[in-house]
Amino acid sequence: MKKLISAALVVTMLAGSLVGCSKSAENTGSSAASEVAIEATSESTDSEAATKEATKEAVAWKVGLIDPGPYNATSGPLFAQLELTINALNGTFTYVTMESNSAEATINAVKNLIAADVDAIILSNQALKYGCMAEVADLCEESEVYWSMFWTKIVEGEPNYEACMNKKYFVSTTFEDDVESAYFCTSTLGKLGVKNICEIGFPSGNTTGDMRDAGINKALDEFGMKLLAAERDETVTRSAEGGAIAGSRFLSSYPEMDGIVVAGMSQYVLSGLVETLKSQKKGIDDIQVAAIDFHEFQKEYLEEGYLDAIIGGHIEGPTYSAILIANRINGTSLSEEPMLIQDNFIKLSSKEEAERWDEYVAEDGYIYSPEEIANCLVVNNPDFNLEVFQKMIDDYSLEDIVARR
Amino acid sequence: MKNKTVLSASNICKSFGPTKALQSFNFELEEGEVRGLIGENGSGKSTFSSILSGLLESDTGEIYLEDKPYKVASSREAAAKGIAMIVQEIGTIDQVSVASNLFINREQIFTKLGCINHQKMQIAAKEALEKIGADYIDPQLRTELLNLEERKLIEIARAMYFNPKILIIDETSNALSTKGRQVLYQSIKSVKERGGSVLFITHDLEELITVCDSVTIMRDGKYIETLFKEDMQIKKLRELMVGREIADNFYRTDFDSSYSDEVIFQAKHISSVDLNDISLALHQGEILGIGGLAECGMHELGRVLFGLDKPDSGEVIIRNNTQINNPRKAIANGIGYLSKNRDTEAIIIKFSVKDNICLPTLKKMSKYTFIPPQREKELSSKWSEELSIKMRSDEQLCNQLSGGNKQKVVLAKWMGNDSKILIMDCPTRGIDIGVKENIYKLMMQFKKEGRSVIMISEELPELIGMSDRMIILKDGAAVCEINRSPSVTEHQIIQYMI
Amino acid sequence: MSGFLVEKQKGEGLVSAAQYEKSRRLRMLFLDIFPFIGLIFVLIFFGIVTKGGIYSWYNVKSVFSQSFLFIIGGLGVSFLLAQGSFDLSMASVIALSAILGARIAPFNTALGVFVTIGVATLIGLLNGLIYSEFNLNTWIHGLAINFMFGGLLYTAMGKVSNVPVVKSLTNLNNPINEVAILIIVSIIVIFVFNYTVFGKHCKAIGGGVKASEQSGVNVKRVKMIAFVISGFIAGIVAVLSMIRNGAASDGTGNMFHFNVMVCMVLGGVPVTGGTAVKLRGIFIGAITVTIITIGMVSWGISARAQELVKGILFVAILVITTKIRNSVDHI
Amino acid sequence: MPEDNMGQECGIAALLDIRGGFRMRSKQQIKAFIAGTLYFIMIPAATYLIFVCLRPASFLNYNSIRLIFEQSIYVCILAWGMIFSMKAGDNDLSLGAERILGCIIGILIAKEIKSFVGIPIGCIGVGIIVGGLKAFTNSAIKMTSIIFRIAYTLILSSAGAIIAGNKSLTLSSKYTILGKAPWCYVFFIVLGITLLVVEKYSVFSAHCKVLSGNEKLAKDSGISKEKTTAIAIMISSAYCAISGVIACSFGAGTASSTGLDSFKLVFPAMIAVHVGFALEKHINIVFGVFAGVMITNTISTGLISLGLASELKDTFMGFFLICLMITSVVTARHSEERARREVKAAGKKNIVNT
Repeated sequence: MKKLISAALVVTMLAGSLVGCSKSAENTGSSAASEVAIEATSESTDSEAATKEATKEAVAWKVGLIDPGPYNATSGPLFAQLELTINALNGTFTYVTMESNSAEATINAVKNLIAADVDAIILSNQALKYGCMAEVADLCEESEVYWSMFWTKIVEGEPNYEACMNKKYFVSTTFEDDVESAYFCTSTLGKLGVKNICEIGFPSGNTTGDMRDAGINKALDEFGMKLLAAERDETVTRSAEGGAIAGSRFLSSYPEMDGIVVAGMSQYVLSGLVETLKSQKKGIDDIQVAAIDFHEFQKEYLEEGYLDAIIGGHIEGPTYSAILIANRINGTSLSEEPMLIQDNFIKLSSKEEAERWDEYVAEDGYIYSPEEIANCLVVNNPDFNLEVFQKMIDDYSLEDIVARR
Repeated sequence: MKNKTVLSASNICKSFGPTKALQSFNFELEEGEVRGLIGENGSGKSTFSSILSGLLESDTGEIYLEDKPYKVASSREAAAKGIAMIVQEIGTIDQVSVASNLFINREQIFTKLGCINHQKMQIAAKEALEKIGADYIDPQLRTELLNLEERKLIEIARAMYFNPKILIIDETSNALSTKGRQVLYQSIKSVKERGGSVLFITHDLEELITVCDSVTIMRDGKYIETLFKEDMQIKKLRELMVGREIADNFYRTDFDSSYSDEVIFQAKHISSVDLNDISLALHQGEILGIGGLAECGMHELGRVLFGLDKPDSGEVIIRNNTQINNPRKAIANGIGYLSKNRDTEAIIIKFSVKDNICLPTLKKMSKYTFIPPQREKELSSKWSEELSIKMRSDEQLCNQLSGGNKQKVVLAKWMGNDSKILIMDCPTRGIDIGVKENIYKLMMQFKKEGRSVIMISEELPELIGMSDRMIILKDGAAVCEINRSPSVTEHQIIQYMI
Repeated sequence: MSGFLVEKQKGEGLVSAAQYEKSRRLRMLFLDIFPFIGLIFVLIFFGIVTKGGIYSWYNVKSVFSQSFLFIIGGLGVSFLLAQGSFDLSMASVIALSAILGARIAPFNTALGVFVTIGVATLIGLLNGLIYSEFNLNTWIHGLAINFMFGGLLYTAMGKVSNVPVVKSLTNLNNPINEVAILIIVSIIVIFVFNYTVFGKHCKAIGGGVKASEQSGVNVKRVKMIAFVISGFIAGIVAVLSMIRNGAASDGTGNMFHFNVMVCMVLGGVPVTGGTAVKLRGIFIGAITVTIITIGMVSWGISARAQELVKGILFVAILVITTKIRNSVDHI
Repeated sequence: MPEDNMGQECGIAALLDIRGGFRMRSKQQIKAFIAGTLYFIMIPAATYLIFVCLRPASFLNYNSIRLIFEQSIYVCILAWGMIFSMKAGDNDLSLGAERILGCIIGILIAKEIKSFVGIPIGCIGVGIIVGGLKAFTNSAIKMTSIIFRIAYTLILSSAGAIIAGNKSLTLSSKYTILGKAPWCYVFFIVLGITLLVVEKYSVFSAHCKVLSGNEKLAKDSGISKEKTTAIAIMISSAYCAISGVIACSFGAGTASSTGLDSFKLVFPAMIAVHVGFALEKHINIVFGVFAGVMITNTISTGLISLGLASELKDTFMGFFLICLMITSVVTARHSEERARREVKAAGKKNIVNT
């Protein structure tokens, strides 16, 4: 009997959720339609109304994106902001899924987007990760599609740099100072007197990962700490369950461990990790944790003391790229050269800061309002230029966000 | 005085394809009677018993159990109605305990709140085993720890536990040693004493006479005769068993069993699980018949001769002193083999006639590994015409052909490979009269062309009718060799077989 | 169209022999042509919904370039398909061999290529041994092997997330070469599959192991060679994907075995093997799948629904064809 | 349904019987029993010992054992569920995707109704529905080819991705009680005993054994394959659901999987079941499976602590599975041959005797 009831319940739930997401799929024209996204677009629609008469001549354009998968505290706000931005810039967007995590799949995704005749493509760091940047560059070049990347650093002298920088249709890539970010986390631990740390991080060799390791090592030397072990298996570090397993493996094989650095992918692993700490009655004062990339429950964790510092909020990059692309398409490009933009992290080390982040970003779902974005089109706002843009990038910080509201 | 009838079956018919296993078979069994059931291979004994125990379903006819119409779908139902059967092959499972083996699909008896009470079950098992006097077997043991005989005893116990009205024993005894047999006879007695009846199927006539009150003889799936205690003599039984009439005789008529003395194929001292120390020599242009009871090892011999099974000792040698130890070698040396399981082993049922015919010859017809399609076409059309195979086109799949045509395809495939020696295992099993005739004709033609045939057959008339020389096997050993002559009769041969 | 066939099956009991034969023929016919129908249907359907958007030279190219590898992979396993089995270990075989190859290529390109193909072939050989000696459940055994070598990938890569491929290889990356290779491989495979002893023996094994053994097929060897071939071609696929992606990583060939399987099913290749295995199925299947993907993207369907649609198509076709096949065979 | 909860008091009965039955057993069996227990204890212990020797500092403490055990729980439950269906010859690889789908829906429900109850509702609900679906299609299509399982996997995982949409699949600690210390143990013990009872005392499992032992015999004695396999599938789904509950509570969330990734979840369980089969002679499969899970988990933990790439555990598992399967095949062949010879031997014996 009980089963019957629960079964019935599930059926309804199932139907409900299906209907739910299909609906949202309709009204954003994409599957990537979280509650946040819905808000964002509803916002954006009236903002468009507001900006429309101002932007008579703003060209309509279409952006291709790769489906980020289920919501998480890092990609969720990022795509929410991005969708809003694109709408505000009088653009539309379409998503594809990658069949698998491979270069092949990335290239196919790009091809399919081009086939869906988009004017621009904004990629995350897939191209970098799977080492197919040159191919993507060629693809976009030959089919005359503008493209940008975020979370992707390309360094002069690398083959990737040559592959992209001399291309006409490569607009920009945005990246963060990852040495700094990792250094921030590790040194925080060091300041708290941690001696033996374990790391959850990217597989070695990944450019971002390497930079973060550099940052960690820097702090290690500085504070005389020791790195006991690192879990880099992506099948583990990409799920909450994995976080829990990694955590308990650390605990079981390194009783002396008193600090954990999550050098990325906190959005997946952190909750699992914290759960394990909780169930082991550890973590509040005997084990310190610092993490890169924001997490849904960072506020609670900071409050309860399981988490001591978290750095992330680097969700503005693609927005900048979108602005650059939009201006190019409108024939008022800010710079003919491809731009390498280093954007800012946001550091949270107290509950209060976390609350402000949640209040201003996670809940409202944007860091730049549609009006602000619309004003970044030269056609709308003739005195918008590279300097203004650069300033906008440099100013990005929690205070800045708060101040602009 | 006449006891009342327990079981009566009237004109039961059952046919598998063209072969009629039972034709309007009538049978009556009296209370407290131990009835033997004998007959040659394929005379329908097992078919009938399987129908009684619900493993098969009869095409027509009624069965009455104590004047109530009797129809069952599974051995479980049969048992519920009071008919239990002990079969030839092993009916136990290794991984579970003796007790659970005793009560397969009867666990419900011991369930309380849906849980089996193993104590109860084991006690019951103990009873069951004591009943047949095999209480030295511990019902808690895993069955794989027991030897074959003990497993058989478990089956007997299983059959006996529910005090069956009728107990059917199908050639069980030859898996039992004396001790086991005692148990078996004991349980037969106890059934009898309880007023139940027993149907006892065996080839061992002495045993039959000692055990049974009466015996029914079957032939070609027909009821022949029922003899009672006093006039049950081995000789008489044998006479009644044989002498099956043939619709119209289309065997070879000549009796010149002439063949060249050149030995082209021979087996030397072959011993294996089923064979012990068999030697035979096949001459050019000879039809060598091999006969015996179904399980006498002749089929296994056929497989060994073709190199499918490896003998434990001894060797098979073809003319030019090459040893045959795998089918490929055999084929390369011009040997062809018609398996008795045609559909699964002799032809590929989902292949077209053409593909089947060409399969063994592919290597020969390929030039530089390339197989010209027209060559395949030629070959298949040549031989399908030669043997007048009935088909729409040679692209037709074999699973749509009749048994006879399938057999023709098999023959075509070996002739296409122009085999010098054919090993035919039950060449006419499940084949309608017409095709049978052509097959016999073909065999003769084969002989005339100076090729040789080894014909393994369960049907005596066929053996007598076709072969130049017969070797009769019993329990895996060659018991006699008979040359072709008009005087040879089934009676002679059956002596050796049983 | 499938609907009406299912109807036909329901009616089986009543129809007379003649009708029956007719309906049987009809089903056989259907089994032969439904992949084409499917392809045409897909073409037309997406043509309509995208208002002719998918009919472009660019799409022709991208259909080719996306189905290219699957076709070659499919041809590689075709001999196993004929035997009614499949090679589920391809994905990590490709990845491993590609990585090793890419690491060696800088010293000597030829050697790199050789190693890539060599490693794959060796693993194929190992598969073959297991398959022919113990014939385990091919699927599980394939998966197990897949795991075995998948686990080695990170170790094989050392300290990088992807191994860049030397210029001398990536320079070969142009459609002409790919077309050339496709044609060569296809011709060879088609020839071997249809016109040689080996090919026929593979089908024979698919039809029945015992029967083929008694007809002089060296079952063990044929099974073995089939796996070696699939390994060899997996190696070729690895080289090709190195050439076109400019890098080898643990992601190389990820899900490859699965995509090939989808192509095979949508191309109407029977799971059971035998003569019913037609190579054209692999081509058509691969193309159909690609067109569906592209079509759905340019139609702007919710991205994740695409997977679901594929899955449902997969099951539906699988069930229908299997059922029809059984109904045809059991006569 | 065999796994009904009135198994409870039968469960106690079972334990009693194990002791009670033990007294009256023959020497042979006491030996067997001891051997079994040793197997059960020794095999995981041996594996553990290896790592103790390698890194005594980290492994020689009660805590690490407990942690390994807690990781093992949900894998073990999954494996337990698979026992019967694998006996009936159906390697259900789609269970991983099924579990993920269950977790996704469970988490969404939990967030909907703001209570951890949502998780079991979701998981079990999905388990029942999907299980029923599988059972139905199984009896409809009459072929349990793995390719169908693969198809299921694809559909289930993509359905999961769609339903998840862009919602977050992370659970806040409020909802993760069921993964925590008391509860997961309760689940473990209850399910363990239930399974023990089902395995030992249910008619269904008896039939299952007959089916796996000798299909013809099963058919002749009127055991319906469809029914049995259907029940087996339902059981595997139910257990899969529970393991889902624990897994997503344990990890405070789940991630939707693409394509065939979810096989990774089923694989350790499958290996465990194979271990169980291998040990079946000596010890009840329920314990055997648990031993298997412990082995795999000890090793993957050990690899980390040795500073080896933890992906190597896949290599190990794959290798392990193949070895297990090969050995089982070989032993099967041997016993077959032995049986054949026995038959004839018996036959020959009686010639001598008569």
